Amino acid sequence: MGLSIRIRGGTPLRDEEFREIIKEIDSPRARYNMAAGEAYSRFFESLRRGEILGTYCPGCGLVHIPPKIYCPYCFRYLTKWVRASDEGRVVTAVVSYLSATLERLEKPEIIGIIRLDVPGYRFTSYRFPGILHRICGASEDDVKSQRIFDARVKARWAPEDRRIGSINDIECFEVMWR
Amino acid sequence: MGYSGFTRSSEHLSFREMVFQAALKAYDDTGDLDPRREVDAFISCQEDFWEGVSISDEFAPDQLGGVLKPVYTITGDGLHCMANAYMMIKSGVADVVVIESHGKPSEIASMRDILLFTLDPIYVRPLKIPNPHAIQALEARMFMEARRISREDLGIYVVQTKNNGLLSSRAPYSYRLSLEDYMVSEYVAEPLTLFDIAGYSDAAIVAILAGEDTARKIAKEPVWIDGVGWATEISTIELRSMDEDVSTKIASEMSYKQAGIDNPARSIDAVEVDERYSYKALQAIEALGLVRKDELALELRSGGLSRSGSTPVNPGGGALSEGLPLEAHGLARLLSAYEQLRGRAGRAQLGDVERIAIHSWRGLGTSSSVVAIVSR
Amino acid sequence: MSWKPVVREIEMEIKAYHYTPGPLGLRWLEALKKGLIMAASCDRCGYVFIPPKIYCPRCFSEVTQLVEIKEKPHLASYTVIYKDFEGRELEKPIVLGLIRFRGVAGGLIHYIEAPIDRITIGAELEPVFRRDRRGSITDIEFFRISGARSPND
Amino acid sequence: MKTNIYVKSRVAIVGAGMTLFRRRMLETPQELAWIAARRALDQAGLELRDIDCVVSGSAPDAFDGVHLKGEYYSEGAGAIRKPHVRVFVGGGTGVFVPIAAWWHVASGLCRRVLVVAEEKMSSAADPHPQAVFRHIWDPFTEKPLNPNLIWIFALEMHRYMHKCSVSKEDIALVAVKNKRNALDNPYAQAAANITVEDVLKSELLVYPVNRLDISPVSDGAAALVMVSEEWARRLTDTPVWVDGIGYTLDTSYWTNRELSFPVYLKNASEMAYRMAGIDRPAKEIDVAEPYDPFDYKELHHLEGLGLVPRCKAAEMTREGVTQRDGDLPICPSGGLLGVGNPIAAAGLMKVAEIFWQLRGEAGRRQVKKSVTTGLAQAWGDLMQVGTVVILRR
Repeated sequence: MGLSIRIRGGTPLRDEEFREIIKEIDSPRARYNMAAGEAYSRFFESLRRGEILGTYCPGCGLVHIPPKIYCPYCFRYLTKWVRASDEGRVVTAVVSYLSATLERLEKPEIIGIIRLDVPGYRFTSYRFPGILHRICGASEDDVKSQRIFDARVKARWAPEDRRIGSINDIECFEVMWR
Repeated sequence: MGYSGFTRSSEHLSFREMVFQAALKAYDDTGDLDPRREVDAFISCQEDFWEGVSISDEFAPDQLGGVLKPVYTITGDGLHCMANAYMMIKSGVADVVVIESHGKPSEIASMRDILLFTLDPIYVRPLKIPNPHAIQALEARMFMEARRISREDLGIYVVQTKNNGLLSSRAPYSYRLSLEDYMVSEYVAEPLTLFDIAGYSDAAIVAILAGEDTARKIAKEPVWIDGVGWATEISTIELRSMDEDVSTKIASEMSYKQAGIDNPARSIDAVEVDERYSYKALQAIEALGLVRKDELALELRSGGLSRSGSTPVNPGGGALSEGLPLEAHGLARLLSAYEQLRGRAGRAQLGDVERIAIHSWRGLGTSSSVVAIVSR
Repeated sequence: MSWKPVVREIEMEIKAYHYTPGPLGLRWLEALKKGLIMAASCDRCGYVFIPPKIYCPRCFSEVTQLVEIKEKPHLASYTVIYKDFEGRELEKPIVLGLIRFRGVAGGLIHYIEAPIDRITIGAELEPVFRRDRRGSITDIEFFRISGARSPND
Repeated sequence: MKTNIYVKSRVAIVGAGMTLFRRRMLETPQELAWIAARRALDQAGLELRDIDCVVSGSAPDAFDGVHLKGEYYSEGAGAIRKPHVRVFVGGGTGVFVPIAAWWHVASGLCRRVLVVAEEKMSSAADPHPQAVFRHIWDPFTEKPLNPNLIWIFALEMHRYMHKCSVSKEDIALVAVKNKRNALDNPYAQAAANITVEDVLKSELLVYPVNRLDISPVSDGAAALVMVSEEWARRLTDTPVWVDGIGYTLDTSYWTNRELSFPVYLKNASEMAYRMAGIDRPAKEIDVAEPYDPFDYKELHHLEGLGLVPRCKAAEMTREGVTQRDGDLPICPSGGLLGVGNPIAAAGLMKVAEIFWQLRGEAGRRQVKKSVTTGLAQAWGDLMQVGTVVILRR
């Protein structure tokens, strides 16, 4: 008894065919205990204290946030830690209607890149201390009208007893409309 | 070259910081090379599920000094990176190439699942084998039966390499082992005992390759690559020859052709082979053409492969003493050869060594190997 | 200012992977579900091999045929597993084998159920199928030495 | 950075092949790789035994669902008792595989190389292949924010729209063009006749990104045969030469840099132009396939490639310059938006398309003007890598 099949450029499957077809299903565990390292450990410790730390590179004058113990542009060991303000400007922002696994959110989230002020230091519009975070105190229309670009924002910190040393110790960056 | 680690765990350093440390030392070892101005390309050898990050090549450039430069990742052993750097230099597209490989297996909390995750999802993985090492035990048995290698022969190799490992400065699994200890040890997956399987270690290794003229300028004593070869036998385990290490045989023939070697036993002074499973070292020695098929046990017992033998194998110990740093293993072999050839192997230093063959495999379930010939 | 190293639990998982077996693999698993172990047969060079795929590992041309394997399976290699990966002793040693068929390239990796002293390379085997099958390699529960009645028969 | 090299021996493509691009395929990753490899060998008139090296590429293992995925699918890519290496630069992989194959041949170590790129995203079925993108972020500073992949594109797209005052309507024109071009591509998954209106009214996912701004999730594979100059002349009288290769990776810290212009792509393309001896790309490149996983990316990349002045790509698209009958046809294949996006295979599909266009073998997709120099480009990682090849007949 022989069985034979024809192969064109591959065998597409419709949605329900894929569900019913004989196949194997597996959920391998991929768990890690990852070391944050010196730069991030000190960064998270500072977040728990309600501060934002970065590392300064004398070679290019940049303050790296999130901090690194090496400068990507000068390849130097960075040992000078500086404290950034928890205020800054919106570099870009979007309105997300989807969760991380693409389910619709009841309430949309505004996400942005925040360019943080570091008192005593200036940066080009090209390379600057910028972090990804949630933005609050702005409407969908503020984003769609692009009013939110360059808006001033200030970190809204989680209450001290709920801070664990994580990026989420900052709940969001609140827009300070003048 | 430069490295950091060979420790069983490294909580105080992220992998990026470990690679940065290794890179600092490597650049220092090469006349204080400035990666931002004097390096043409960078290659990283890593795998997503070892790293815990998908698209892990994203995190390769910064700590090497490769930002906004030609940087790419090969999912392979560190010696695959070396082979590609070799081709880039030979083709003229680059002159100075930095290669990096690292492993932090201590951070992997579900290692058994990750190892099973390499197996064929339709025909092998559903068996949910309680110990993935069993796959290699199937090969060990066929090799040992075909070459009439006894458990004691295997023990002689393990004892030899463990004792060599006592001479190494980076051997977290180093201790004196007697043949009696080995012979009474319990089987994990017969014929493999715990002594036959390397433990894991965290390490980052960086090497710098350059074309001949530049190499002479930037390095006090460059080590030359006379040839490099790599091969994959076949993905399907069941279709492999199982007793002969075909991928190492093809890889070594490729590297010998480039190096102009027709009698390896005579022209190779020492060998650094993959011993993450003890029997793999013996398979590799045969496939490298250093010992004839039926003389393996004999050569082993006569001490021909020992530090004082005609072709010392892993004179400063291998993975069984250093631990297995995952994809960085090949560069660990290169590191040992590099130190031997520059007379900087410390207590493990052999007498006059001109030319060393280095070998690495890609581990459980795979049939890919790389061989390189390096010389002074 | 000294600092305490932070270590975070990170997972890199999705809920589940679904692996389709390919056109020929599908036919093979359907036959297995009926208790039949087949092999792929290359249209061009006649290479007969297992596990099946739509290309020939020898001549790399298209393979569209499955054929019945007439030969009995035999044991090409085996290992007795005493400890699991974490080093814990298994309550009962488990035997994993590489099973081949004369005249067929490749083979199957599967469990062997037999007294350890009766397991030898080359021993003739027979598959023991589960009652309820779903078209998977695990439809075979294990292989045993052919002719031997296993205790639960 | 010294990469202005004197090319000792030229390297040519003599064959290309690919599978259908579909949301779900029955074939295993090995079998997808084989279908593409077999077709490339057939067009080159070669058998696997004629191949001396294999270079493959595939994006994250988490899609096909096999660790050390390169070891798993390599058999189907022809790596049976042969040298094989898998390269991986995220979305840039597809165009990087021929770059790595270039030095396999130019170094003299290999003469006839099988170049294969594969991706089977449908294996990551539950909840959805996009869930794999939860694991591409910095595990400490970004992952805890629970980002979805579209965030990063939307952030870059909005920055680009703001800096270059480009409208969503202009950007939607790219999706309309590419999906229509794909109607003439037999492998296409998402070919369609749509309007700008359709794009703007499609489901809003992460403003400013709507559903029809994005290329689909796909399974698929593509392959080439690349050979030395001597073998190119022996095998065909219309070899296509790989005259320029270029690639650059930017910092992992994508939130610390200006996103409206891809500097890494400027570096990568200049590396390739220097090698190919091209000083005025906008004039000397006849046809191009920039990477278009999202429609705005085609505009963003045209500017990074120097094929169009900064912030002018939208205007040129409006004027029809980039249509198949325009002065600078862009994505005649239908692009990722129209043909599909099995990541690594999508990038190599673009190289195959330029190969077929330069040989006049693109059938109904053949661009109107006569073409001798073409460019294919891929992009990937965290807004971070540019990979460029320049082909010439």
